[in-house]
Amino acid sequence: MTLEAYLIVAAALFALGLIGAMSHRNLIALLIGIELMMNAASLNLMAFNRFVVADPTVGQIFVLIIIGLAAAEVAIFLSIILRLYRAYRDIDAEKLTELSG
Amino acid sequence: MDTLLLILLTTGAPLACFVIALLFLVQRPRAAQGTVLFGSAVSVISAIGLLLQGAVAPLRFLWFQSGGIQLQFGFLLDGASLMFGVVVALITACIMLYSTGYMARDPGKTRYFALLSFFAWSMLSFVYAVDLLQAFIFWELVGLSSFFLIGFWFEKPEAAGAARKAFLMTRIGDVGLFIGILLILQLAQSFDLPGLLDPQSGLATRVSPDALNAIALLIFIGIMGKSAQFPLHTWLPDAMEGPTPVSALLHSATMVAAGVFLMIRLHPLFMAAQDAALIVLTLATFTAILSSTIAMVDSDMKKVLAYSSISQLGFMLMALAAGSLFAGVFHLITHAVFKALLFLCSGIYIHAYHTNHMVEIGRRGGRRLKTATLGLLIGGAALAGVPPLAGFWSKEEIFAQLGRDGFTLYMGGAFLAAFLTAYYTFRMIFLIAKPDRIRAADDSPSEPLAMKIPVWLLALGAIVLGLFGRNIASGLGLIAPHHTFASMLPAIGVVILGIAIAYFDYGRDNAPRTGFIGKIAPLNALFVNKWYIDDFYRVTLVAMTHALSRVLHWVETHILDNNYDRFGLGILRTGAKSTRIQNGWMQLYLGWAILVLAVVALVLG
Amino acid sequence: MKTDIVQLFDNPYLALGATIAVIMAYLSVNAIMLIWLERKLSARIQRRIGPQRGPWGLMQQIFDMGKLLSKELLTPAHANKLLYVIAPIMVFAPVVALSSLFPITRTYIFHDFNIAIVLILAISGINVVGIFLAGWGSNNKYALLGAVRSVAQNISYEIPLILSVIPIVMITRTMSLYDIALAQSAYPFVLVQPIALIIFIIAATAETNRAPFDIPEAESELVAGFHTEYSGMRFGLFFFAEYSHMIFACALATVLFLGGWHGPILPDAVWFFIKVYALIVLMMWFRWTFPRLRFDQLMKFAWVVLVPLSLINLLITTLVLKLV
Amino acid sequence: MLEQSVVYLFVALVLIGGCMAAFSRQVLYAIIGLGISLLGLAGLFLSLGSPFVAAMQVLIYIGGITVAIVFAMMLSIAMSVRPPDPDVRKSMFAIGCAVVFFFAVAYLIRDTSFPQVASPASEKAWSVGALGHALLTHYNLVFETLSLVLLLAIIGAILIARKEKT
Repeated sequence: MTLEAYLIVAAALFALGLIGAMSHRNLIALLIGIELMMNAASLNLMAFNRFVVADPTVGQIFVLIIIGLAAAEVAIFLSIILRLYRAYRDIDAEKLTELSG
Repeated sequence: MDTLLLILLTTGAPLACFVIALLFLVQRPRAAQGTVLFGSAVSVISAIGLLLQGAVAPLRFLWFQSGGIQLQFGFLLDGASLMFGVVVALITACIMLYSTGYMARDPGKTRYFALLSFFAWSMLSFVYAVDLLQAFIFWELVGLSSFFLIGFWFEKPEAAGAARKAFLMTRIGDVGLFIGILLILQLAQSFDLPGLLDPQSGLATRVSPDALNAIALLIFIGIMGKSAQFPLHTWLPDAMEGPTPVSALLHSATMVAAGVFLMIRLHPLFMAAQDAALIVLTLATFTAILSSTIAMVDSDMKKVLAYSSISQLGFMLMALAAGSLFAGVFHLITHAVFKALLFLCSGIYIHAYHTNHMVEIGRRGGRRLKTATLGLLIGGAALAGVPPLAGFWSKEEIFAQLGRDGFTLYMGGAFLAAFLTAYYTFRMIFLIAKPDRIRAADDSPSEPLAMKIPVWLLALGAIVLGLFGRNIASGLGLIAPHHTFASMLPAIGVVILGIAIAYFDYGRDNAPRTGFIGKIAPLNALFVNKWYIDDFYRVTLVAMTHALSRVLHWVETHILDNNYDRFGLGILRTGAKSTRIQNGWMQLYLGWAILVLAVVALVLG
Repeated sequence: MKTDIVQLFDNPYLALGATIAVIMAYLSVNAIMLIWLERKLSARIQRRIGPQRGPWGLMQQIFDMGKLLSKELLTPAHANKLLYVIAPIMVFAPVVALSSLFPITRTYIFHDFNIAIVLILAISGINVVGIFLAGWGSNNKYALLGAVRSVAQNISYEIPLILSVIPIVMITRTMSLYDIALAQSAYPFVLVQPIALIIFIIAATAETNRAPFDIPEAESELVAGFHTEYSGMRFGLFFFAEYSHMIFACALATVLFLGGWHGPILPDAVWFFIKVYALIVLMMWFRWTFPRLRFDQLMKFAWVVLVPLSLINLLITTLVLKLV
Repeated sequence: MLEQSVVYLFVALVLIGGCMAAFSRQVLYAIIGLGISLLGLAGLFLSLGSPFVAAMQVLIYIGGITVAIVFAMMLSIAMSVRPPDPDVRKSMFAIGCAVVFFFAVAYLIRDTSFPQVASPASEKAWSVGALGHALLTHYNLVFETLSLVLLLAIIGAILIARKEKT
C-alpha cells in the first residue's frame, strides 16, 4: 500500500472516532471515540515514518509515547467515570449538567 | 568637582526629594519640608558650583536611535542656562523657605512641598536641556506641575477652574510648539540644540526663510501660551488662585520664565526669521501696554502683580525680538528677583489680613508690616525702573536696543508701557503704604522669620543685581553696551512722570484716590473689563463651543443613541441566538472545531 | 543450526496453516490426556481410584468427549448471541496462535521471532476479553460476577508475570525464545533467577484461573463462574482452553527458566516435554493441595507481595548485571 | 499478492471495528469494535515493518486499555439498562462533521506530494535494539517524562476513584 492509502485509512479512522465521540451520550463510548482518533494519529505517524523520514526510529517512538499517554489518559478518565457514577448514578454526558446554571 | 556630578545633583536633588517626600513622608509633613529644603539647598549649591566652573561642552547621553535620528538626554551648560539655573534654584529655595511660614498650618503640606520640588526639578531640567525633545518634555512637566500647584487648593472651585484654565490655555500654545518641533525634526533630522543653533551649519543656514518663519511663529505660539502673551494671557491672572508663594514661583523663575527662556534658547532662530521676529515684537509691545492698562485699574494686589508680570514678559520678548539677547536675559533675571520679592511681600499681607484687596490692606494698617512694606517699596521701585535698582538697568538695555535698531514706534510703546508700569506700581505702593484712613482695631500682625529672610535676600538682590549687567553679558559671551547718562534720561523721565502722576492721584494728602484714567469713562470701562478679552472669549469661543455641543448633543441623542441602542439590541439578540452554540455540549464544540479545521484545510490546501 | 520449519515450505501461509493444524491437533489430544491425568492424580492424592473405563481409565475421556460433542448447544434466553458464541473461541485462539513460537528442539522450530516474548505477553492478554465476553454475553449474574473477578485477577497477575520475565531478557539481551533457550546451554536460569521462577509459576497459575486462584469459577460461590451457562462443546472449548493455557504457561517457564531442550543423553524434544509435564504435574499438585483464597486476599497477594517482590528481584538483577 | 490481501484484511478490520465503535448503541459492542479496530491497526503496524510497536499496541491497548474500559463499564452500567434512544439530529451533525472532515483531509492528501525516501529503511535499523537505544539515549527525556506522567496518572486515578472514608 502507498503512503496515501495509509493516510486515507487513518483519516477514515479519525472520522469514525469523531462520530463516536460526538454522537454518543455515554462517557465510555465517548472515550472509545477519542481512542480511535488517537490511533488514527498513530497510524499517520507510523506511515510517515516508513515512507518519508530517514530516521527509522522516530515514528515508532512517537507511537510508543502515544500508547503510553493513552494508558495514562484512560486511567484518569476511567477513574473519573467511576467517581461520577458513584456521585450521580449515571454517566450520561448530557445529564451531567450541574455547572450549566 | 566633576561637572556631571554637579549637574546631576542640581537637577536630581529636587526629584529625589519629591519621590522621598511623596513615598515615605506623607504622614510626616515636617520631615517632608526638611527633606525638600535640604534638596533645594543642595540644588542651589551645586548650581552655583556649576556657574563658577563656567560654560563647558554639552553632556549628551543617547536615549535611543531611530533611523538617522538620535534622541538624546543631556545637559547644555552655556552661559544662559548656568545663570538662569542659579536663579531658578535660588528663587525656588527662597520660596520654599518662605513657604515654611506661609503654609505652616496647611494640611497638605507634604504634597505642597513635594510638588514644589517637582516643579523645581522640571524647570531646572528644562533649563539645562540639550535636546529639543527633552526640553519639550520638561516644558510640559513644568506646565503639569504648575497645574498641580495652581489647583493646590482644589477643593475651591475657583482654584480648580483656574488650574484647568491655565492648563488648557498653555496647551493651546503647546500644540503650536509641538508642531514647530516636528517641523524642525523633519527639516533638520535632529533635535540637538547646539547643532540646530550653530551659526555655520545650524537650521537657519539650511532652511528657506518661509519655513524658518513658520517654525519661529509656531514656537512663538508655545511661548505665547507659556509666557502669557496676548491673546493667550488670560490664564495668568486667574492663576492667582494658587497659594501666593506658588504665584511667586510661577511668575518669577519658573512657569512664565520658561517661555522666555525657550526664546532665549532659540534666539538665533528668531533672529534668522525676521518676519516672525517682527510679529513677536509687535505682539509683545501690545501685550506690555495692554496688561499695564489693566493693572492701572485693578484693585486686587496679586492681579496687579500678575498683569505687571505679563507686561514685563512682554518687555523681555520685545528685547529678544529686537535682537538683544543680553537685554532679554538681563531683564529675565532681574525680573525674576524683584517679582518674586513683590509676590512674597504681597504674600505677607495676604497671610496677615486674608485679603487681596489693596485698599483694604492699606486701611487695616498694612504699613505696620515693616519688612513687607519695605520689600514692597524696593521691589516696586525696581519694577517701575527707578534708578539705580535692578529693573532700571535691565529696562534701560531694552530701550537702548529698541532705539539702536530704529524701532521707533516700538520704543514709543515701550516708553508708554514703562510709564504705565511706574504709575500702577506706585499706585499700589501708595494704596497700601499711605491709606486714607486706618482702622486701628486690628492687632499688630506678625511676620514669621521664615517669611522675612527670603524677602531680605531678594530685596538685596533687587537693589544690587542691576550692577552686574556686565558680568551677565560676559557670561553670555557678549559685551554690554555702554550707556551715557544722557541716553538714560528719557527712561528716567518716564519713570518720574509715572510716579508723579501716581502721587498726584493716590499719594498726596487729600488725593482723589481714583486714577486719572477714571475721568475718561470709555477707557476706564475698557481697562476695568480687561479689554473685554475674557468676555470676547466667552461670547465667541465659549458660546460657539456651547452651540456646537448643543448640536452635537442633538445628534448624539436623536441619531446616534437610537442607532447605538439598535446596535446594542442587535448584539444582545445575536448573543441570545448564539448562546445556543455555547450550550455546554462539548461534543458540539468538537464538531465545530473539526468543521473549522476542515474548512481551513480546504482553503489552505 | 536452527531451521525454521515454516521456511521449508514454498508458501509461508500454507506452512502457517499446516502449523496451526498440527498445533490444534496436539493441543486437543493433549487436553484430553491432561484431564485424564488430573483426574487420576487427584484421585491418587485423595486416596481414590479415579476413572476406570478402559486401560487405566483412559477411555473415560473418549467417552466424555463423545458426550460433549453430542450434547445440544443451548443458548440462554436473553443471552447476547454473538458474544456468547465468540467468547470460547477468543479464549482458545491466542494459545493456538502463540504455540508455534516455542523452540522444541535445537534444530527445528516452527518460527523464530525476535520479539517473541513481547508477542506472547501481548496476545495472551486477549483471552481475558474472551472470558469477559462469556460472562457478559451469558446474561447471568453468576457469570458476570465471575467474569468481573476474572478480569480483575488477570490484570493484576499479569504485572508480576511480566516483571518476572524481564530479568531473563536482561540477562540474555534478547527476546527471541530460541536465543534464550540457547543461552542456557551451560546452566538453566532457574539457578540464577529462582525467585523469578516462583513468581512466574504463581502468576501463571493465577492467569490460567487454576486453584488456588480459581475464584472466577469458584463452585461454592458462583456455580461455575463465567462458563456457568455454557454446555456441550462450547463448554468443552473452555475446558480445552484451560489445559492449553497450562501447557502454554509451563512451556514458557521451561524455555525461560529450565533451559528448554537442554539436557544430557536424551533427545532435545524429549527433554523439553519432560520439563513441561513436570511443571504441569506441579500445578496439578497445587490444585489439590492448597485451599482457595478469598477474593480480596487474592488481589492483595498480587499487589502487596508479588509486585514488590518482582520489582526487588528486577532491581537486584539490574545491580548485579551492572556490577558484573 | 497474498501479502497485499492480508494488509487489506487488516484495513478492513480497522474500518469495520471503527464502524462498530462509532455506530453501535451498546457500549460493549463499541468496546469490541475498538478492540477489533486496534487489532487491525496492530496488523497495519506489522505491515509497516514494526512488529515491536504492533506487539506493544496489542499488549497495552487490547490487553490493558480495552480491558480497563470493559472493567469500568461493568462497574458503571447496569447490564439490564437499555441504551437511550439516539438523538437523530446529533448523530446527523456528527456524521456530517466527520464526512466533511474526511473529505477535506482526503482532498489535502490527494493534493499534497510527500517527499518520499527512495528506499524504506532497512530491517536492521528497525530492530528493537535500535529502538531501545534511541529511547534511552536521544529520547531519554521523553521517556522519563512519560514514566513520570504514568506515575502521576496512577496516583491521580487512585486518588480520584477511591472511596472516601465517611
